[in-house]
Amino acid sequence: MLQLFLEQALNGLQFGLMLFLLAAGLTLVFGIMDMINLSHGSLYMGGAYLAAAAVERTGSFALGVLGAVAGMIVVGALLERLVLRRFYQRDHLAQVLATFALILIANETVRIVWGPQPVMLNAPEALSGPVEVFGFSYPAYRLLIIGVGLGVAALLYVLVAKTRVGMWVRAGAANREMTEAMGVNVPRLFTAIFALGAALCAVAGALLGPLLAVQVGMGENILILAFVVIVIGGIGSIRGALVGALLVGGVDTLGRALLPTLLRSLASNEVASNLGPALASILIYALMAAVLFWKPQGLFPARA
Amino acid sequence: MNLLAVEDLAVSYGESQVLFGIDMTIPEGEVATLLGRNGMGKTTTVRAICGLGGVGIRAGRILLAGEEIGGLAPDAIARRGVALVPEGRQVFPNLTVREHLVAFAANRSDTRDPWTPAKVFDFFPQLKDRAGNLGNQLSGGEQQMLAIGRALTTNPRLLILDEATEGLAPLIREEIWRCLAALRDAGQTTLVIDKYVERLIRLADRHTIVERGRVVWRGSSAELDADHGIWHRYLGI
Amino acid sequence: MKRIAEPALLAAALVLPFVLGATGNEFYVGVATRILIFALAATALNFIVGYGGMVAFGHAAFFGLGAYTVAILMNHGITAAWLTWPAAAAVAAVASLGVGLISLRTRGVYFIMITLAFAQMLFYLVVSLKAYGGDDGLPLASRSALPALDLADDLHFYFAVVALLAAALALFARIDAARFGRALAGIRQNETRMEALGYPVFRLKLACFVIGGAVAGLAGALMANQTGLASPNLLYWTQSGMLLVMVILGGVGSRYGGLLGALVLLGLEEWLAAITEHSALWVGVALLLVASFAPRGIAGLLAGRRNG
Amino acid sequence: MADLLALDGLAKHFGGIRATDGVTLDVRAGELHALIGPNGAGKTTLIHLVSGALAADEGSVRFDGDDVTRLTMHERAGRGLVRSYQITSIFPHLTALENLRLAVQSRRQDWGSSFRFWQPAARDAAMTEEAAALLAEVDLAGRGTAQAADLAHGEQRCLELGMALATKPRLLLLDEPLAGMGREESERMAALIAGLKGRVTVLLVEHDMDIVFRLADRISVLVAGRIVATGTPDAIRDDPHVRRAYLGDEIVPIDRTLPPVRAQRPCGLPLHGEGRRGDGT
Repeated sequence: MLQLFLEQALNGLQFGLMLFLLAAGLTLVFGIMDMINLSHGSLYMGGAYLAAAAVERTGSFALGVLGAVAGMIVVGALLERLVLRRFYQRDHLAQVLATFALILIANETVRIVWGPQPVMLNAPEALSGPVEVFGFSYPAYRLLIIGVGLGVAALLYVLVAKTRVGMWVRAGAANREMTEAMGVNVPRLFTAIFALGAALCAVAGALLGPLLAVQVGMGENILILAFVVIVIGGIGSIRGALVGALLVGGVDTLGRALLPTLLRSLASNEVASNLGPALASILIYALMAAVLFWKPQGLFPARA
Repeated sequence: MNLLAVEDLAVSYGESQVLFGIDMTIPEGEVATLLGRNGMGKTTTVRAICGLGGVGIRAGRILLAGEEIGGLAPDAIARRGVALVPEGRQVFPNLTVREHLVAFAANRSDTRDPWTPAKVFDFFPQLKDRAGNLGNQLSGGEQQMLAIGRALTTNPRLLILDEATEGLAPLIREEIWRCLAALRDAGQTTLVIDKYVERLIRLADRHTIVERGRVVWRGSSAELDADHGIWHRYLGI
Repeated sequence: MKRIAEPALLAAALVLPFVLGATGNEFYVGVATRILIFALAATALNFIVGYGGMVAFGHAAFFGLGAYTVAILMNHGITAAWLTWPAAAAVAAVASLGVGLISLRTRGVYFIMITLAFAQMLFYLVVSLKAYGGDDGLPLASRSALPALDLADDLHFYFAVVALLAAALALFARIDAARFGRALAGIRQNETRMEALGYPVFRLKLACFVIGGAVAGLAGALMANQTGLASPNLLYWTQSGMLLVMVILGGVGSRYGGLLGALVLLGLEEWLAAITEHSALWVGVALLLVASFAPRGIAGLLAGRRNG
Repeated sequence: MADLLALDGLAKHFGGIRATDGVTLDVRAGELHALIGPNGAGKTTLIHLVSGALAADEGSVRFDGDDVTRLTMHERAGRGLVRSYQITSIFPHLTALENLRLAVQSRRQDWGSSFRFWQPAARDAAMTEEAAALLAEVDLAGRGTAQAADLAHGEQRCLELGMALATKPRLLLLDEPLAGMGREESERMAALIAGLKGRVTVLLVEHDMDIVFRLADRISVLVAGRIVATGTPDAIRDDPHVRRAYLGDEIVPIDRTLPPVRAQRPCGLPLHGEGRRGDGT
């Protein structure tokens, strides 16, 4: 039981960290530019497809990930400059319509380029086996994801908390006009943030590709989780995104693993196996509703 | 040499025109004021100079050291050496005091003895004690000191204060006046908006009174001090 | 202009199936029915978004609940439309009352997200109902039964849908002009002022939310009848997104916004699917263009042309 | 006269700032009571606390003998404690007449609730008549069909006052009704307010000292979140303590030739477009 718990806790950490990579970019774009970007999940899908293509071309997983990151930085910057920038000053409804349109365009573009079938993206050979941790064996590839996730989270923390650019980003989230009046080129900062967000999406897409299917529509499922994360954490707050992501990743993974077992001890086998997964899925939304009920601005509101 | 020259500036806010031909100059090293009742166009003039949003320049020019800055983006104007201490102070609630002073530090006037965060802390010792506090944890007076300090770290050629002492307790106000006098003595070119005319007369060299978007009077401190009819007519005092 | 337009529109809707029949396109009666059902759901959402000023992102939940109510009742042998359709609206109304009571404490983006959260919860709840089909959804044995009309006949069913849509449009127009609608208009423009005037803003908004939810439930009941299936996908968030997109596309707060949006979006999909394999791409491009250049949607474009 | 409104030790903090610092104040039934004080003294915060837009940290608000401290804004409004707004707060996309009709409609005790879904509101003849009468009363007769957004600033202020009156308030909180008005408009508005005297109790916040001293029955002076004096206009004018405190700037000699309080008026009148977000908070 303890081993199951530990293993699932690691899985939850791994999933939470990947959610954080998605949520970090989303929360910055949302918090600073006041922009609802439904097409953020498409960047994640794009990253996974680019990684698959690059791995196939180069034969190296690491090169594939780097290629995906480079590609999505370009895509993200172009998208911001050419399309999304027009919608910063518009209301949320126009943003919903425009970015929903981008989802349709992105999905269809991927379908045209790579076809409707899922593509293969395999974990690197060297990491395909399990390793011993805490006295039980755990897939090495998942450990890699945890490592990369922690590393990127740490880098982001340093970037946002310790550098001048990070201070500009936080200042811009709180008061855009005053930040501009202090001499910061906010439009350029926005493009950079958006490109950074796209890069993080690419990392998440490339790393999760071997675990989940690389297919059209993969972005929509995870996008909503990323939104849940940033709303729980407080829109615009990186720290909130990290806490929210770990909460959602942990609650979702542990809920899926443990709830059916727990229910089995309370009710019949059949009820437990029917209700368990649904309850686990509901858990994170209930968590979000509860957070919003007691803290309508999320756990770490960026704007005071 | 005029550091700032505003020439026949006409400005609209959305649909409605608010300024109708403002003329004003500030020579290098002097302190100037903008006076007038609330709503007469002072803040709009400041926003136009700083290039802030919502203000549309219909006619006229704004020159900084002879270079046209009217219509530039606010960050471009700021990088040319204009720093604003805005009405309401607008410190960043989520940045610490130290971060306020580090984030935007630059030497935009190429001075040999530039303002640094350390120098600002010497200037406002009160801020030093609160270096690790967030902007929204400060009192009103501390916020105003921070807003001034934040502007100083950019080593601006022109410092603009909108409602420099509004909403502050009398003792704190005095401290702000002392600090502005010290900056003047150090040669900082400054534009101040405030309602305490007596204090401004002692601080500044020249004054411009606006009413309904037009300049109705301009002159020296001595001239303003001598004619209280002007106060009554345009400032309601 | 308007006085002629509305009866003309209704007449066109009534004549349409005969034209389709005469030209050998009976298949499109089903397509038209589906579009009008979505138009009803989008009109209900428009009442909340456009009249009440609340951007709700979980409307598909009430739509889907309506469908499931009809399917589940039929599963237990209750087929009478005059029972099950109002029941669908009632179930959706109760659900939206619960969701609204909690969600209306939040504002703006947080309201968008919390309504989405509740919709997702209902989605997973429905998926977990293994007795009622779980992932696969619950098929209907037949269409609901009405004494006068034979709903199993596509033509009759089409007329029933047209009648209900017309009734809903008339109802919303009536509400808009009544005291309740005027109060909503005030809330939409200046909520704080309405509070200061002493209006029970929370309860007014809640009532608006519940009315919109109930009508969506009715639309769901029709949808289950149209497709013969209550599917969990009806409740999924992308479906909520589609409804919202229809409203924005058609014109937020415009009387025919929901109808126009459903007509154009689904019509475009249908038309493009016939001529290109990659219709979604062009639908996306079209939506992006509307978002960029028509801030008040198609209704805004039409009104603009008339005024200009 | 009985106190219609009684504030006792009312306090509100924002972070470290005590915007309202223990205000105790009585407004008698029927009087026009003015609240003055320098910018940032906490006048707007106090209005928010009385109207219920903000919750007080300490102290109580009693209205007509009942403790209303915990009531929401619309509950207080329902009892007749109604405010108008400093920054014009109307319904921009409704006509002037519709604005007033909506305000009239808010009186549940006279018309029943707004939960009526069928009968067109425009056919409620009595309601429309009353709205039209109000329109005339606030000098807007003939402007009824204009969109509120298209009215001139002074007209919008009149409409604002009309909407407050439409609720038949027992106590009307007027927050800077003359803000941003020219001389003539100010006089027109002052005449409207003077016309209210005796019909409705008014708590008036206003910067224009001329008009305050002309209109008010009593004046309270708020400085740094505290009431430093309450009295008749004459008493306030001659109170040296008030003069010193209100000026706040002890160093400035008060030797102007004009009457003292006016003489030191911190120049008033905010105008729309100048982006003020209320004073001091």
